[in-house]
Amino acid sequence: MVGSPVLLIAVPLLAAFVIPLIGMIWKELVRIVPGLVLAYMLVLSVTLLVEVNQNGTIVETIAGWKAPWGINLVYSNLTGLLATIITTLGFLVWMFSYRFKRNVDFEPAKKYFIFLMMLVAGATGIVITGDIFNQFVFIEITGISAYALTAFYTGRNSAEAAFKYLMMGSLASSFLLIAIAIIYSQLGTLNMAEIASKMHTMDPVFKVIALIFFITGIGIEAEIFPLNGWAPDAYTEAPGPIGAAFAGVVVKAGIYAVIRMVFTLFDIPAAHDFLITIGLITLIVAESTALRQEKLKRMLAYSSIGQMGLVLVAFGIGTHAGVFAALFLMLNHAVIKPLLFFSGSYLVFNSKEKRISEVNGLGKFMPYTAGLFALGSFAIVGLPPFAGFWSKLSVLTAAADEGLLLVIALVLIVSVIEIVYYFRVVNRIFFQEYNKEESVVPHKPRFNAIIAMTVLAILILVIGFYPDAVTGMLHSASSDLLDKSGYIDNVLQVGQSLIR
Amino acid sequence: MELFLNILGAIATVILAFIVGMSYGGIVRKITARVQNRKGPPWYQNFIDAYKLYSKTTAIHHGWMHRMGPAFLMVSSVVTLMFVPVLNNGGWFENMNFQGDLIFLLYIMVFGSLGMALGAGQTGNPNSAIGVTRGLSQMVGFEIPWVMALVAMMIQYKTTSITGFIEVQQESGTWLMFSSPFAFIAAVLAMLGMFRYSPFDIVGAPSELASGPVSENGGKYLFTMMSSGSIFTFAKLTLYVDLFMGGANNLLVLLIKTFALYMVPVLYGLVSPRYRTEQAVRYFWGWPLFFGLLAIIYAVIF
Amino acid sequence: MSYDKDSHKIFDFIQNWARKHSIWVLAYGTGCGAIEIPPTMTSRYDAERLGVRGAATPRQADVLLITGYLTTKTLKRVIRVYEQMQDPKYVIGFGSCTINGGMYYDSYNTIKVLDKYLPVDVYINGCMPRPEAVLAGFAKLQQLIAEGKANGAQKYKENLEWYRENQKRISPHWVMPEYNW
Amino acid sequence: MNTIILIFIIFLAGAILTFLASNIKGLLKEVLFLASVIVPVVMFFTGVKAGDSFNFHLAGFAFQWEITPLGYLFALIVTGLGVMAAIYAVSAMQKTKNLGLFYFNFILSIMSMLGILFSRDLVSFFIFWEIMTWSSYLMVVYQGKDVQKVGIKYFIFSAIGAYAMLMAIVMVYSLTGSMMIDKMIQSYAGFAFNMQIIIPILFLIGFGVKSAMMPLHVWAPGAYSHSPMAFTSLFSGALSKMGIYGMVIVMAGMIAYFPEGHWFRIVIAWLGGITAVGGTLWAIAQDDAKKLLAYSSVAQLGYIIVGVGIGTPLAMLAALFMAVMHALFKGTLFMAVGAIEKQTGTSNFTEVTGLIRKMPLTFLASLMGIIALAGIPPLGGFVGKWMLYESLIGSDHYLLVIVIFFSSTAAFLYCYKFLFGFFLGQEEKEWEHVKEAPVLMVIPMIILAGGTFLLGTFPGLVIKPISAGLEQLGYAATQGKYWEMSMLFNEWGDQVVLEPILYAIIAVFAFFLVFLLIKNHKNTRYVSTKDISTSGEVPKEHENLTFIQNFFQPFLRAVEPLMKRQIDFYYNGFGKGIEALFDFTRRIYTGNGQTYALYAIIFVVIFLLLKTTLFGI
Repeated sequence: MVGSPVLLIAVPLLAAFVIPLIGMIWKELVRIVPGLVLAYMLVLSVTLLVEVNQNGTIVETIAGWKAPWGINLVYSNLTGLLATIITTLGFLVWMFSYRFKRNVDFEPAKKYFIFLMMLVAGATGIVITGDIFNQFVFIEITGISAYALTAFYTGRNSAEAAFKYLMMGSLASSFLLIAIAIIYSQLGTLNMAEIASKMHTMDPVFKVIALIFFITGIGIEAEIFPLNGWAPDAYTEAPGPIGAAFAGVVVKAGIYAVIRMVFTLFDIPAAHDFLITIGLITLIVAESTALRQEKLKRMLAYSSIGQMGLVLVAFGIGTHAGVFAALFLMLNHAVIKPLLFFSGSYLVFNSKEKRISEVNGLGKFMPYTAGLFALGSFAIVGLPPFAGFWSKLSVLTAAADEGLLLVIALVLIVSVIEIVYYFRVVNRIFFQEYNKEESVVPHKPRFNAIIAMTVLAILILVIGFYPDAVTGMLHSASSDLLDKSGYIDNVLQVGQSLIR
Repeated sequence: MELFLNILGAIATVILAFIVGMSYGGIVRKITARVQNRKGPPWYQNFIDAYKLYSKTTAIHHGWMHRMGPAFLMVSSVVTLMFVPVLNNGGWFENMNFQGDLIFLLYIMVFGSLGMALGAGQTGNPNSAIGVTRGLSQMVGFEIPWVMALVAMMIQYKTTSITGFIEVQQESGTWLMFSSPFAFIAAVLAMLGMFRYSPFDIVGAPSELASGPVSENGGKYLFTMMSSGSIFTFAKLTLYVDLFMGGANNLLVLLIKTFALYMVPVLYGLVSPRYRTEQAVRYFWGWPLFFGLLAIIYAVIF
Repeated sequence: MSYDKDSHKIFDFIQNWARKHSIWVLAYGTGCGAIEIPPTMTSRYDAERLGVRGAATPRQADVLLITGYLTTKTLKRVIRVYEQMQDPKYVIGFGSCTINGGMYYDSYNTIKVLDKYLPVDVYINGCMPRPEAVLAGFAKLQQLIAEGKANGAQKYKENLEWYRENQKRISPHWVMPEYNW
Repeated sequence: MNTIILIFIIFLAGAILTFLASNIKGLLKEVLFLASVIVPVVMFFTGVKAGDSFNFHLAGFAFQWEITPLGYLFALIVTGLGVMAAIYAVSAMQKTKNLGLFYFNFILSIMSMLGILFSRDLVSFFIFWEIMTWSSYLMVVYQGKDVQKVGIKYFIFSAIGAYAMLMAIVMVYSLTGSMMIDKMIQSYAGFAFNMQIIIPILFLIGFGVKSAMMPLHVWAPGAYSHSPMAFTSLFSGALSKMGIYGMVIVMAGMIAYFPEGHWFRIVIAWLGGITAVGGTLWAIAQDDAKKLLAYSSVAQLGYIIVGVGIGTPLAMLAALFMAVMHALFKGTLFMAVGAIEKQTGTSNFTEVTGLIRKMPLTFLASLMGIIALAGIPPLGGFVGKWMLYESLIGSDHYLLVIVIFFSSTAAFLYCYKFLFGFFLGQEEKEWEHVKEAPVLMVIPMIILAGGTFLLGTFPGLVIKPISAGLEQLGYAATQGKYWEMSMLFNEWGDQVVLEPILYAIIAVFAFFLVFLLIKNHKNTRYVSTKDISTSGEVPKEHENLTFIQNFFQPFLRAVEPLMKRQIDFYYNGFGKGIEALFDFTRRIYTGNGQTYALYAIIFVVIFLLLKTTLFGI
């Protein structure tokens, strides 16, 4: 027993407050301690996941208050998986950004790691909490740290991006609050399980209104079109590793919140079709927009949005295969997109404009980083034998099972667009002449960054060559999501089933 | 023994073809002269020319391909001849024809020109290359109606062998030029290009290309080409006679038929100026093509 | 002809007979005499009945017909053409200009005596010689061939140095391939 | 351990090791490269026989790798040409930068092609297909010229094809619940009618792209001419055959359903015919040897598609025979171009002429390749063409015969252009220093050219494996005596088919050659190409009299109406339109926070207004 799920939230939050203090002892500790914390979280989440796999869902009550009265944390196959993804990525982001820029001095580093801690804590909280208001709080924590991180490079553009993000985030909060208020006024409870069990008693009109406000609110975090206007700016202006964290951590948490609403809380079947529609629109708009981007990170951001659209489509299919595919996509996206952001941020490290045209011929100078970027591109467009292929194939087979041929066709057409813009970049990196003076040697990645990227690359290859390494986990996670009554039982009968 | 006889027959066929082809060439010169109100050379003038060319020294060559070019041409002619049954009743002059030899012939007939073209190419003479490109272009032109005619015949009579066609004609008693007239017209129009008389003499074109592909060849090379051309002429004429005019039971009939057929391109040429290459190519894709299509439609319907 | 040293007499006879009756002419037609060639070849006089016929390139030709005056500028070309012809080959000097310069006897840029530069087998006199004269010239050439006396090419080969010297005097910048057969 | 999986492991390990060793000086990487190509091939020939299989499960899909007779046939092409091209590549690619990438992709291409041929399930088929695509794509962009234009075009078309195929695959999966090819073929007859049409069409798009079928061929000229020639021989010779292989498999599935002469088959056959004509005409217009051969490949694949489309046993036989032949002669020709490019630095006809005496062996190989390509007897190309004509006439496709004949006659034009442009014509002082290509480059060419000769004389050598493959597809009508279907063979039986003709040709040829030589060999001497009849003028050293510019201009003028419309033009227009459209969608993201907030509000309002319609409440 390493610890309980609550530590996944408590430790990083604590660390966030402690970091300034220990910075007074030794400046380097500011960089080291977050790593230790994240490593601990990683170990903890993995251990718990293994345990959940063997013994079933862990429901943790805070301060002895049983559900539905108290706040509780649910660490199931699904939430555990997502939490593990989040902590893993958090750890890798830390490793990558340990002295990401050599000249970053003590003060920004302190801020950076404080907010990173809060970001990870918030995201983990969104995923494992069992209380709807609590989730709102965690969304706020995540959001605030994300705004701050967006504005990390103090400049006009960063500030603007952060402000947009903040504005949209506030909007999201208001909508969420309205939704929560509606639900509380109708059902008198904030516990997700209890809401789910009582949902059929709710007035349908209020139910739908609540759902719409929920989806709008969380959709802003989950980058649903057209609520994702903040995302490209934020991804572009935030530091590279933070872009990776957004793509791997924040969005995943947002998506989780959406599907928890749709699958567990609300019993509206039409919501699935809604997910497919909105997912497809997100996918098409984002990918077609990505095709016309001139900045590398912005392109990656739109690609990320598109991927999330695809995830929503897969969830919208609603079958076990669909959910499995969606989770697989999320997992792969969480592995691949950070790799792209990591390597991409080194490719455009020295350039001010971060334009795609500036990566010409960099493969000659930084073959390893560029190679990893190419690997990530190959993987994300779904070329076998890399990770992305299997998730794409799962999505397609899941859709085919339901006879959604139009969806398949659209997804495949969009994939072609995806190929175009990724391969444009890969071509430029490797097969075009370096167009700057030879004296301007690009910035070489540091050792820790290389390790972080290599880990991700290895994961891509492992999943690509042996997808069975993760499919078991994903299958149990998707059963977990679809098992609504099981969730309700687990949480509400916590006294009887599990003594914790 | 049988093999020996076959070889003997083959040699006899070649000699016959050589003599007939050369004589036809001489007669054509005579006829041309008469049409132009001249006396003209004697009918055996081509033999004299051939012998003179043979007796000339051939002191130079431009490399191996150049040397082998005429040989390629000769091979093509002789092999073509080998596959054309000269007389109906078989025997010595039937040689090597087999079921489906028409397609084979189509290809072997081009083989020589290509080999010759390679030889001409190695001389490095620009005129030769220009002549070759013209010849190949024109070939693409006339092969289309020619093949259409053949395909129409194949459809109509369900055989791809020349002897098959002869048998068909012997059984029915009518010449195929009457029972499938459109195919015959298409084939004859294609023949105009095949024999390269005016207006399709764009390959040699003495006044502009200095005789084109052969411009670097004199003496024995030219002799080989000349005799292979004669053999080829005879082979082609015999092929036409076999296909459309019921073949021939004896040599005399063969000579009459082939000569009559030969007069078509010759007389047409006498009254025509020369085409430009693209005009020549397009010519074959006009009326000849139309007749070829008619032939196929006719064959499919009947 | 006595080119082929190992050939027999009867063979020679046939060869010469064939050569006599098949004369392929390469007409060097920039002199004013070229105008007399068409009537010679076409229906009025019909040289083809004698076996005389035009050739397109020197490789195929037997006779080089120099029709009239030869300028110093074109001499080089004519020599080149002659040297490219295959044995047996003959040269016919056509018109007075090839004999002694004719009306151009005092011209600074024509050559006067063709025989100094090329071995002429038959001269056809006249300015211009009429087609009848041309035919007579061909008949003379045929006669010489039949007798084996039209051996200008051999003469050229034997006295090549002398011919070259004369030729180089006219064309000072002499860049020609060697003549060695 | 199963030999099949071992082959793949060795390929993969070899690829990675070669890639890692590429920076080490010395011959290590070459040795590794050759070993990792040759060892698995040897294992394939010694340790594997038709019928061996390897099964496993991955990611919920059943995988089955099995060696079928048809796969074995195509594997012969892939391995044979692969080894030759590998040997050639070692010599040809010397002193090239970034060799590791080249070797890596080369090995992966061969591996993936073998994988395609072994796959009996659609998932691994698709996986290997995609590996093949991206490894060949990396080869196309390898030299870094025009990567954005050519490379992206290749990959877009490949992706369109692959995804069309993927769509068909998942449709098959949803209909049958299985990814097995055999299952698909068995249950095909039970599909709904629209599925019976859509699925083959989608497959056809996928395979059509790889086999450069009109109108999906536009990537081919650029891709073939931009990849290193050492790879292009494999690219055009073997890789494009994978499309044919796939088509054959799909056709086999449809064979039970579509009767002969069904419109679907005729459409495919006509697409092949149009491909053949278009490819040929465009090949004639090219001035670059690589482009010429690329278009020629398109045309040749058109013939094969015609055969597959017709789908009678004889037509299939012809198509497969031509596939083998095409691998042989097109491999030879691309290698020859590579050799010339290596020795002279250019592959443009207008720049290099008169190499025949400098590179006689290359010329010999090219000559044989060209004769085989043109389909002139006695080399192997003729046998394939013959069978194709016979099958077309036999199945009443008369107009197709004309089309094919037109194309193959017009092919003489570019055949001649190829030989003339490089080898014949004036010998230039500029190319005086040119030497024959290195021996390692010449040997593969000669071997492949010899292959065309062998198959022309003894077509039975490949007709046996082909007929075995056809029997697997369900053409059991003639009890294994496939040669009896064609009139060409039944005269002489299966082994010695064209021998008498060949002997006759050789005899006559030899006779006249001897005649020409013995009579005057003493007196005949070589004169240079400057010594030609040019109206008495002596060409100067620097004067190039070769006629090569606008070589077939009169012909092209004659066929101008056919060539006026280029399909490329429409694709480019479509691409531009799409980009413009996307530029419009891009403007949705205005970059203005207020707009984004407005979007959110509108989003809510719309859904609140439409809640009844959307959610049914």
